[in-house]
Amino acid sequence: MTMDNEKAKVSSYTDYSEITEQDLGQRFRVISPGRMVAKRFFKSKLSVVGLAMIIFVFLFSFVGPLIVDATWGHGETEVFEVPRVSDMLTTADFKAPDGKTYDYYDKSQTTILYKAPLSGTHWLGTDTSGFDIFTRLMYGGRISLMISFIVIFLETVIGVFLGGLAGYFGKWVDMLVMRIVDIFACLPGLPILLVLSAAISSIEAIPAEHRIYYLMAAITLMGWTGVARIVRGQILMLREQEYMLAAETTGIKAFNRIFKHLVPNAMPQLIVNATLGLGGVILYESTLSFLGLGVPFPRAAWGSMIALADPSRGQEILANYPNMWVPAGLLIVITVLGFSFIGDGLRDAFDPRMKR
Amino acid sequence: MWKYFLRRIALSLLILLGVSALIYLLTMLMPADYIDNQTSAAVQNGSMTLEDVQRLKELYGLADKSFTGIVKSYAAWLRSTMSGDLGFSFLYGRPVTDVLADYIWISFMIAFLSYIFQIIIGIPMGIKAAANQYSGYDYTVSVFAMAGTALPSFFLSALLMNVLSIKWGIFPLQGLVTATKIFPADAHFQILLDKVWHLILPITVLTVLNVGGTMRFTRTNMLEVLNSDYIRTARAKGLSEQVVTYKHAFRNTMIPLVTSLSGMLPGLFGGAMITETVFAIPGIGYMALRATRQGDIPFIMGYNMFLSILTVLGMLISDVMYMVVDPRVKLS
Amino acid sequence: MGFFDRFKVKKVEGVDDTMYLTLREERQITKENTKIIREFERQKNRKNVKEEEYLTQMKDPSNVVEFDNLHTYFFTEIGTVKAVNGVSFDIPQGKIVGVVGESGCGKSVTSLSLMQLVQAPQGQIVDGSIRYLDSSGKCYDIAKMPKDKMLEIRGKEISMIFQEPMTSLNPVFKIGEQMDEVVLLHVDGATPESAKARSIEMLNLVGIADVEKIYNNYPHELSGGMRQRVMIAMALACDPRLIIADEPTTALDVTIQAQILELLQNVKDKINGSIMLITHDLGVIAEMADLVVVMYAGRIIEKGTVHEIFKNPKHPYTIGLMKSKPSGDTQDDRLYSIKGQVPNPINMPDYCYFCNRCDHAMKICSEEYPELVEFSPTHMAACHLYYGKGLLEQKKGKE
Amino acid sequence: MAIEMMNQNSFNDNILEVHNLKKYYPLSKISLGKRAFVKAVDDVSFSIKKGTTMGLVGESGCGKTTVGRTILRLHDVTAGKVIFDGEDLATIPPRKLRKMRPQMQMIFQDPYSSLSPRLPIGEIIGEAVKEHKLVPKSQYRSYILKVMHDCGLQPQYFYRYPHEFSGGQRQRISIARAVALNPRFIICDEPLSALDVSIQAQIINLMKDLQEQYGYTYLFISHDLSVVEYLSDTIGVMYLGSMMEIGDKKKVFANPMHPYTKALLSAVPKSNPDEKMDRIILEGDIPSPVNPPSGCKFRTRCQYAMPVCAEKTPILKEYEDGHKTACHLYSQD
Repeated sequence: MTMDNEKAKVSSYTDYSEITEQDLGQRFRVISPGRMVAKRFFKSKLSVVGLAMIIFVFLFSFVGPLIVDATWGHGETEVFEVPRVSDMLTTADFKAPDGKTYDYYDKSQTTILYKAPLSGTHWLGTDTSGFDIFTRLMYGGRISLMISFIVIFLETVIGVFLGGLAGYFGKWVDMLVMRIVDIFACLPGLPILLVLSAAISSIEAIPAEHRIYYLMAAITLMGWTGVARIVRGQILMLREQEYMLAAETTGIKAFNRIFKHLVPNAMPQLIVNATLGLGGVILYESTLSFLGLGVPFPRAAWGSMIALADPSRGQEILANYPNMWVPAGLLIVITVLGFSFIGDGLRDAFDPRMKR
Repeated sequence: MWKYFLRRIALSLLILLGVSALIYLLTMLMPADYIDNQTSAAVQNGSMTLEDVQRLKELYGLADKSFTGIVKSYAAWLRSTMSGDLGFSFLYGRPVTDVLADYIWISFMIAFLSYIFQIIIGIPMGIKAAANQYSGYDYTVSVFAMAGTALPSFFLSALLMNVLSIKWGIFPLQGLVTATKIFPADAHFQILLDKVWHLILPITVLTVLNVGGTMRFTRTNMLEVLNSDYIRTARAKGLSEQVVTYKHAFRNTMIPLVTSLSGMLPGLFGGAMITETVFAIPGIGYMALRATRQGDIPFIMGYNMFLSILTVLGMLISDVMYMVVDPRVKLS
Repeated sequence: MGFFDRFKVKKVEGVDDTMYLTLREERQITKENTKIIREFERQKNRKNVKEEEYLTQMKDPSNVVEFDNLHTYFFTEIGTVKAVNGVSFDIPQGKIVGVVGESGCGKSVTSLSLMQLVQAPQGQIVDGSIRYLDSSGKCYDIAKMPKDKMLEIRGKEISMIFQEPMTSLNPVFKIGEQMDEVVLLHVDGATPESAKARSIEMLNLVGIADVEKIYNNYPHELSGGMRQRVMIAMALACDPRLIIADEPTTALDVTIQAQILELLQNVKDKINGSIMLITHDLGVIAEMADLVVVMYAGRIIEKGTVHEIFKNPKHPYTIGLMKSKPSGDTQDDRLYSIKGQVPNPINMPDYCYFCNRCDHAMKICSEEYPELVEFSPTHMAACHLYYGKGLLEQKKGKE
Repeated sequence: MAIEMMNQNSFNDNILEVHNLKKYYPLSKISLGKRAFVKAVDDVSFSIKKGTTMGLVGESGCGKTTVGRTILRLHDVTAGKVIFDGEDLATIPPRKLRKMRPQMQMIFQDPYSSLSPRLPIGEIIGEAVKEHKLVPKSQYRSYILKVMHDCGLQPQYFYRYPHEFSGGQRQRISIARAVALNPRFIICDEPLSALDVSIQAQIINLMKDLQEQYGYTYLFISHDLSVVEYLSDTIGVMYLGSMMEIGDKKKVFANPMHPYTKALLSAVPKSNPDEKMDRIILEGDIPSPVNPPSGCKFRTRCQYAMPVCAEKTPILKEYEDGHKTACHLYSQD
């Protein structure tokens, strides 16, 4: 059926009940706002790169372990004792009886079970505890991604609820909620998190494997205020939009006004904010792990893998074993950067006004 | 005008009150025997008596967990905090305020220098990126800025240490002074030089981490300004692109910039916890992290209160600066 | 209907068709645009361009500006917008030329082209020339002029007043600073004192009462009408030969509009310059202009003296525009209305742009674009209705 | 007393009566002394007859938009009565108000922000029809299509989204949304100001056609005098929140009484180059509604201002049949 015929057919109707869905074009794809956003998103190279980075990290962290397990049978906390002979060189100064100072070298050989170099079965070698680094990177990614998504989800739920209350009811509710937001926003984030983590790990009633949930709760507690502010601002802004007024004049119920008009139009901001927030949570989590206050040993976390390089524990790993800590750091950077690229791309795609 | 200030200050005090209550509550989550465990060493070596420990518990609401007990001990704690007494650190064996006063300056030095670098590098880069939107320069700078904000501080520190300290040996690894060197007591300049040499890496790390934010902020605001009508007017007057960008546009971008940058100032006293720790610089952040690990409750609470005060102060300053910089804000 | 048909995007008449571009198509366009834009920018940014390159001769020395076949395009990601597509008209010395048209017809872009203020890099003058006769008798082609040379003309010889008085003044500088700046920039040997004296003189000229106070005020302290007066004073500061007023009263209330229009009239008499008045309001044009240019979709469809246009309009669009404005005299039951929509500026056809909205459309109208038909030495319209049979055949014969 | 008289009239054919409507906004800024208000609408009264159009003109900040929104209770009323269909909308409980909503509709100014970008056209128009169950489910779609046809929208637009349409078509969609509820009274808040001249005429005609077909009553708010003159039967002129002159359109235009109306009428540029009339150019700017002049609000710009104008607020009085004005130039007794 050609376009012209179709048009003629539709416009010749006088009885509108005879117009079919097909005539209206419903069975064709309609250019919905979502599609426009997707198009703009994929047009930007950076956002595509970001997406690729995040997909990579996801596959690496969630599919990777399955493959590694199937191929070599490596697990997260499996200890591999890879014996190898290594030269040990010791130097020292000593004062000889003749009064001169001599340098003293001693060469000996020892057998090391851990810190295996890169090999076919241990692509990135093993670490000081004999864990396979490559496998642990995957499990570390799982934890990081999981924590960040759950935390952002919780922050969004709390933020939307409280910000929504403030924005929708205004007056004293707004006053009260916003002061609470102010108070939480003034808490020093990292120090308080450290205190909380320390408290969590010192409370014996909390089993080690549950600590992570408390940790998530703690990070959420520090982060929800941003969402609440955004939601409140969005509601105040959208409420002035004429389509909200129109919904009111046409007598749409408050419930529908909120969920069909307000929420969908406030979503873009929330999605962008959440995407950008994911990276932030990953940084928080890895910092805590770095300080040994995050995911408890022997569970793998990117932060604690980097902590091996902490010079306060000796320079050996920092200097000689970059395979133990550099990949974890790179993965953090890739993940956080990926989320920033996607967030930025989404923001431009949702709101093309800023682009000229 | 004064009325506005008074209101603003009253609000800040209210927020601080809320923050203090919250910090107090969070500390109370700790188990009751926590202090016993943490102070056992101090008690054993005789630097604390059991009475001291009991007083500590009372002050921090760990002794009497009934509601009235908590309220009472909170009131007592608040009273002493307000009078400037942040408590007695059992880790450092001195009043918290003394410890803060001793170690704050080195932290401030590091933070302030990196803040200056952040401004002198970030702002011009942001302006240039905005003036050439979508150019190669813009993309490169933006990607690097984002990469900077994506780097965990400890990872960047480790990378720099690995290359610059260990491989090339240009900079010292950790600490504030070279332990192996002994300077004559009057060689102030050499001592200073030695310290500066130790501070270069931490300052670099902080600058790299923060410069991206400043740059992006400048760029976004500059873009907004460059799109406005008065910039077209300025061009229509026959002003050169230099004058348009650096006088007409930048003066407007200054408003949000000054507002946010001045708000950061008090925070500079707070110290950079992770960076100081990794480089073992005895700053306030380093001390605080040690205290946290050791469960030195008085120090932790004092430090957190101090940080909150700095944050509130920052908000106040940025509010005031906004009124100073933007001629449109005139309060009757 | 096949299974895959449902995934097709269906085009619907009356709906913006630039929406249907696929990602690949848009990428392709962007790629081509980048190439084109780079070439233009390279051309514009050359240093030390010889004066001969942009020196030219006026067709008629009594004109200040002659637009000759000007084409200004915008290379956007959804296609090339031919915002100004072959515009030719003259601005005589001491006259007010009104340019009228609906939004997106290219009237503003024409004026911005004259100032070299088209939003670069997307917007570029791709063809044609804008001849400008400066006060020393030299004639320049602004379309070819390098950027640095243009700075001497902007604000001094040609100045501009914009639509939005609320946002056209820089909010962080005092009125005085912004006014002095122009004088200091363009008047040789101007001192801060002489600049201030000049600014005050100008503020007096535009009828501002409390001059000293206004001089020290910030823009936000003034009302819209007041700011527009300041803009006018600023435009007058260097005795320009031409003032471009781009919708100067659109954002103002009617009573304030009356004040500003009267002021513009008075000012023109005092400075003996020309004014290019851009507006969509036929009433303003009738009141102010000597010559009128009617634009539609980037082209001139009719031009003439104000009497010719308002008493004897020729183009169906001009006629329709006048009839569709309700006035006290026309109390018919129904208002005349031009059917359809303003065309999408991308992918314009190569026949008459107005043809699908025109009541008199003929077959030829959808075949080729009409050239201007002369009714008098000043009055011309681009419409097939007025091609005598002979004219048309003559033209065919030539090809 | 005036109210009582009006109430008697309400038995006949007035669809809407507004009595002494006031809408003050408290200023959020802190100012010394007592709380300051923006008196957006300050004691405005008028009535509209069934099936007619009342035009409300005035310059920016005169409160004409606020009048419209307050009538529909989009904002709360500070004081006064809005009698629609025998009910006082100013005090009606929310539940009842929602039930009455379809009866009175509004067409908004900005065609871009008045349509939710995330709903297809059919849904935008039909949402409230569904919600109020105005037509049986089986006829819902054909009803919407008929409304769309009435408003000059093709059926194929049903599943399209607003971003695909131009300003004129969006305004048609906006009108269709109002019309679909089968209202009796429609407030048009500057529906033309964002449109091109050639599109304005189409919308004017559409509105006129719909009125003829369905007998709507319009309150047409605009700053464009020629459009108001063309469309309305009665006309009200507002200045700084107060009604300056109100009356039959022909009378107001033929014989404007208030100096402000006179100036307003003469300020409109005429599309006739020969007709260079003497126009009254008002001095100065519109004062701020936060701190309006005492007495007659127009006196600061009025060329006939007298001492009494600063002292007493003139009362809106009828001087000829159906033509009222508030000015001290005319006898106030």
